[in-house]
Amino acid sequence: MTKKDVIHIEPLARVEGNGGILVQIKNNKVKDVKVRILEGPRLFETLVLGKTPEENLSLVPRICAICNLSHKYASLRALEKALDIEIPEIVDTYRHLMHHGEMIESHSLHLYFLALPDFFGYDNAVAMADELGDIVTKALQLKKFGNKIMRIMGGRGIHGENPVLGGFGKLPDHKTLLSLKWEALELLDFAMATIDILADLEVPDHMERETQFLCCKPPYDGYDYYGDELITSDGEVHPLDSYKEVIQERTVGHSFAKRSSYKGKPFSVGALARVLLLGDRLKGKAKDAYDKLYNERWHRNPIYNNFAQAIEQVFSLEGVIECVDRVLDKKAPELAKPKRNSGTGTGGVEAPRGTLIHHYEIKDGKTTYADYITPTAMFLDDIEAFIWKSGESLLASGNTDNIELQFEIIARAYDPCISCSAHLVHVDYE
Amino acid sequence: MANEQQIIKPKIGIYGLTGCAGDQLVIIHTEDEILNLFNSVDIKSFVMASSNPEEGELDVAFVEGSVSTEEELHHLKDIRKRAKILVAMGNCALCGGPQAMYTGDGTFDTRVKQVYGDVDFLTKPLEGAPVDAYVEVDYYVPGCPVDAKQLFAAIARLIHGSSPEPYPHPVCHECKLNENKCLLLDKKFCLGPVTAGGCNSACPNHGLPCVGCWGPNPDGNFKEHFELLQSFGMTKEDIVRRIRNFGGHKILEYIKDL
Amino acid sequence: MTKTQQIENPYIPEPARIVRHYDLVKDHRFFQVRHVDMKRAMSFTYNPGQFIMLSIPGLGEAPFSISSTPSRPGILEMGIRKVGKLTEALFKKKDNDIIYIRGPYGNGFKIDQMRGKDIIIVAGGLGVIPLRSILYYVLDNRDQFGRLFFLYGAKNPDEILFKTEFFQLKNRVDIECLYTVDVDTSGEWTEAVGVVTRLFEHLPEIDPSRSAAVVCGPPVMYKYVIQELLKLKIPKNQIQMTLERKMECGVGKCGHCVLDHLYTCIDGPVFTYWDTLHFRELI
Amino acid sequence: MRILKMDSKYLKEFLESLRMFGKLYGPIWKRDVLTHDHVENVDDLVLDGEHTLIPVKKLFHPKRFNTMRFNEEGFTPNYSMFEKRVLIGAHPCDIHSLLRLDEVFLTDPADPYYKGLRENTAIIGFSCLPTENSLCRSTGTDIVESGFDLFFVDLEDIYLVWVGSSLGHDMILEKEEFFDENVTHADIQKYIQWREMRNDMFKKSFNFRDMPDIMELSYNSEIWDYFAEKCLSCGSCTMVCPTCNCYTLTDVFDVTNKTEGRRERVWDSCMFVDYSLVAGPHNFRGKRADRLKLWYTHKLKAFGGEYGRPACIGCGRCVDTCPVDINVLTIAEAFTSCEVPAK
Ligand SMILES: Cc1cc2nc3c(=O)[nH]c(=O)nc-3n(C[C@H](O)[C@H](O)[C@H](O)COP(=O)(O)OP(=O)(O)OC[C@H]3O[C@@H](n4cnc5c(N)ncnc54)[C@H](O)[C@@H]3O)c2cc1C
Ligand code: SF4
Ligand code: SF4
Ligand code: SF4
Repeated sequence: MTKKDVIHIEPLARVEGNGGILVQIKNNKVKDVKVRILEGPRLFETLVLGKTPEENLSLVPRICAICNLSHKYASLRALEKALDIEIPEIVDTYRHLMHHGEMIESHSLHLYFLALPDFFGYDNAVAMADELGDIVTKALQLKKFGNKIMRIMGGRGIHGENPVLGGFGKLPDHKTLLSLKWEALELLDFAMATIDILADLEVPDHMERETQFLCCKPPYDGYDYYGDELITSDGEVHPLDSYKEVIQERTVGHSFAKRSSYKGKPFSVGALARVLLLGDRLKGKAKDAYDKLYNERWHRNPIYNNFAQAIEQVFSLEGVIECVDRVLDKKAPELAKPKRNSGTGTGGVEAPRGTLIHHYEIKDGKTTYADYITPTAMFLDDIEAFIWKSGESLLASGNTDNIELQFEIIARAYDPCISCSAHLVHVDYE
Repeated sequence: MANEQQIIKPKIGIYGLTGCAGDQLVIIHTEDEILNLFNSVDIKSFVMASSNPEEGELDVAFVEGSVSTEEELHHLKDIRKRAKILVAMGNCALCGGPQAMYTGDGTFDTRVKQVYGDVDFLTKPLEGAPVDAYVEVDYYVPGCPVDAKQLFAAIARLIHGSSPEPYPHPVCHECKLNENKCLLLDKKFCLGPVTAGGCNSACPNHGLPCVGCWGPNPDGNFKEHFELLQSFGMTKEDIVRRIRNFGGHKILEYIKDL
Repeated sequence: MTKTQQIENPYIPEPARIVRHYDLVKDHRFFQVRHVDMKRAMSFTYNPGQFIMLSIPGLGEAPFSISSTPSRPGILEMGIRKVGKLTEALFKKKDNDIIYIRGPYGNGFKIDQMRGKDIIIVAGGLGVIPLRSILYYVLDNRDQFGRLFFLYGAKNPDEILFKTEFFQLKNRVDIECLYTVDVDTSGEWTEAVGVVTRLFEHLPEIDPSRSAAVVCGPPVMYKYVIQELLKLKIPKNQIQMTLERKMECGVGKCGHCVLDHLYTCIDGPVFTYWDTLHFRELI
Repeated sequence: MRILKMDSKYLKEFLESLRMFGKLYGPIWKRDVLTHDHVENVDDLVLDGEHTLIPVKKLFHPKRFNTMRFNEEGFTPNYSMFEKRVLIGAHPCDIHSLLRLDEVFLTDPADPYYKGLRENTAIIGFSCLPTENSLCRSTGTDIVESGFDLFFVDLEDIYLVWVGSSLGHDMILEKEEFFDENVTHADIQKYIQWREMRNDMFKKSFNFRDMPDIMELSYNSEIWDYFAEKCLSCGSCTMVCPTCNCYTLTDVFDVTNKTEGRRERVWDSCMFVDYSLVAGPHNFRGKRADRLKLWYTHKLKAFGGEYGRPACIGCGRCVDTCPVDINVLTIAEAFTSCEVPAK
């Protein structure tokens, strides 16, 4: 395969949702790259208008199944601010536990089942199971563990109603909590073994270019998945409330997802961004993992997002243990009550694939304005830029045999969540 | 075992239109069954889990998500043409999903315009509609997302060339089997009696009211249930608005005369 | 294991082989089956009017009337309409395939009461399947009964079940066969046209105290047929009918077939008209 | 029947000693709901007379279980649920309900699952005091004369203990030292007073005795339509009623190309639309009124062939449970007075 003018990868496989990549080439030069989001618009921000906060909370997880709890969490954080609900510390710990569950579930799904087959040359993880059965079986167990936490804390595997304003419907009993701790301890070995497997893998460099990163800045000096500030790789820290100035959005015709840039240029979010911006805050085994894997190419190469996910798996397994220790013999708290029924609030969490922001205006108990900014929308520009770069270097070196796969691997490394991005809209109010 | 090769595995396609991908994810997440599934059927297309789909004749196509663009409509029609049996799975495919909650209100075009301005899209956006608004559906597996046990029981029947079992009971059935005290007795807004069951009463199990995410229970006594909820101090509009959150196209027929 | 084997479990179906099958009419198929265990096949006895529970593993279980007569042992015959999951799966089976059965269940017709009497059999549509059992039973024990009248109505000539068989019966002198169709769609129908109650016009004079009637057909039919039988002054407890209800167990445990306080599966499916006067839900 | 006396202080130790006769079951709190379950600690037992939400039938007629597995070779029954059990804290109405279920499940041919669970379970009854909605005095099920191995009547400082079976006798023998054969006149007096006190505690009653006739006479009454319009068909009444026994069976294939799977049994309800649906489709009870009539016929008029007795044992659970107030009280009241309840 030498001269091809249009490279059309559709559907983009092993990602969540319906999308494709269109690359146009002229005279052996890349002319255009478009990540096409074909998933239809769902207009979620318009759907919640006039709804109560409780209804919002059951609707927003439906934006995306994989990170349904992150959506619920972001909304909870925004709504609890809007309604002035102060949650007790122990609820915060349970929320951490819940979020660790989602990270484990989502990262293990992406890393072992969606991305790893690329490194080993398979179509899917089940095909990979014949040769790498041990990894697949253990990976299934890890994913199952993440799901179990989501099921327990969320109320069911996907779209559970259990996390509510001010707390949870039901909290797990002592026995269940202990079992989570033991299982996390057991799986930690596998998560660390994964680090060693990755350390030996060769990562291609044809797409490497400088870019920018963004994530939530935790309110204390540890590593975490939320914050009321945004931190960027240029060293700036921005209040979360000003997210609209930080993340500039626009619509494009080739996708129902909106596009974002920071200071006029594409940027990346997700595990890679977090580890790059907050990695020096890691402790324990997660720090060992970081020390083993990190190198300075990470700043230029999105494939390392898979590696960053592997580090976060370790961090979250340790996080589960820590959370369980903190809540184990504590009494279940009362639901914290709203102190008002009108207000504005912005909630920021780190979904598995990156920064997720929910913003609400509530008037007399009903939603009058909502805005959701999802990670996939943020990094789409950067995916295009990396594919562009990759195309150029592959064409220049004549190394174009599996150029589609190379492009796909780049897109996949980001773990894009197309459902999330496609509902992402901006509502203009008069 | 000797005649293992003779087993003709059904050719299966698993497709996602617009939705949250939760139903496909239920398949991927069912760690205990997924290997069995890959062993007992010939998966021709499951883009979310595997590369290199082969889009040919299928014995069974599972379709998740609502039809929300012209392109998806073409895709769906193509799937229908190729598939002997088409199974709609999940609320978006059955009712239209949350994105169909304003069906019939005529607000879609304005909402799209409000949102995207005058952008010319690759494909025309359509207001989310259930799969059976456009093509014939052979079986329905309800849920938001589907219940793994129910889905795999249905898949197993289809593997054996027969039909899945319907579950025509309200959420309350499993709610009682799970020994929950009825939330209606505490005057809580539970949609259990008018909602299709099969979710193992996930919400009432946590002391939380059913939000109706599996869509309408066709045998539901909507009139009396609405009156009961009104007697708890809820307005009619409030009830209708809430039940429409997940009722999509299908709820309209049950509440039109109320 | 020995301990569990001692537990009597009436729900365990026994394997049986499909010996022969052919289509009666569209979507209605005739099946001959025999227990795989030959001893069991030969010792299996039942009364006309009883039914069996038929299982196909994975598809479930359902009741089907036995259409053969115990006077011809060793084989069970059924006439089955394709309506749903189980029956569809059954229609995919070939001769020699294994299905599972248990039974016989239900009370069956009260044959002792019928002996020595004239017998009027009234069948509508699918209802002829259980009545075929008593029909052949009477014919096989011809000396034990008086005159035999067989009244059978279907919607149209294409829906007459066992057509060849039943038309051959017309040649016999010891039975009076009266057949009718609601409408003659074929243009070649030589028998009566009209609903089954119209056939009563063709009955000769009978002595009601020495007559017994058995009825089976679609739910709507009973009311009208019974009116006719009552006109003939046949005693209410000499009118037997067999009913269909949903059943899951066949042995009075699952509750579905309950009628008032009776279970169709153990107290029925044969009830007398006198019974139905007590039990409001019966027809 | 032998009646013994036991000092209350021995209760805990005696109940502990029953573990040698099987795994202990009884009413305990779980997730804020009182339920019959395995008892790890006898202190958890709730023996004061409060009702469990789901009645004791669930221990003998499990809510959902696999009856058999099947494969190419046929069907193999599953009896893995059988274990030696001691059920502590059955109320008189619970015991009556089991006697009613026996009539259905143990009549030839016996249901092997129910039979196995029943035969392997010792019943240790406990007296109770009426709750808000107890109706067992109306149904004549407030006391019980058989159907238990031991029955404890709580007279505060002592228990009177009825020994109802040879197994019960064995249980006593194990801890003979706790029991006193010498029931005194004072004890009897105390018992009589307790009975009277208990009788006076019932707050509600209904005309149970006349209901069979009233039901028969009211078969075509338009009052049924009033209730039918209200009924949500949620099925809760049937799930919580201790004498409802209906179930459905479903075959579930394993996810494999082979013929393998299970036959699953789940409680069903005559309030559900598909209960009487047959092919056709013809529904013998498509109308809600017909479904309610069936249920109340069963509870207040007669059930189960020869037995012909009403099945209600007056536990009051339908009164506790129905969200729209359809229950034996409101039904009996409406049909006796020929008036529908005021809004
Ligand atoms: C005593 C007795 C004797 C019988 N004898 C015979 C006989 O000799 N021959 C014969 O053909 N049949 C007979 N039947 C009827 C036979 O049992 C049913 O046809 C059989 O159960 C159908 O099973 P199935 O699995 O194929 O159908 P199913 O898949 O179970 O489909 C039919 C069932 O599905 C449900 N159903 C049907 N339509 C709908 C709908 N529109 N919506 C929702 N649910 C629906 C109903 O519950 C119905 O029972 C008899 C029944 C009884 C009780
Ligand atoms: S809590 Fe809801 S689902 Fe449960 S029984 Fe009551 S109404 Fe039904
Ligand atoms: S009577 Fe009450 S509890 Fe029973 S089904 Fe009707 S509404 Fe539900
Ligand atoms: S009918 Fe009501 S009071 Fe009577 S046994 Fe059943 S639930 Fe208890």
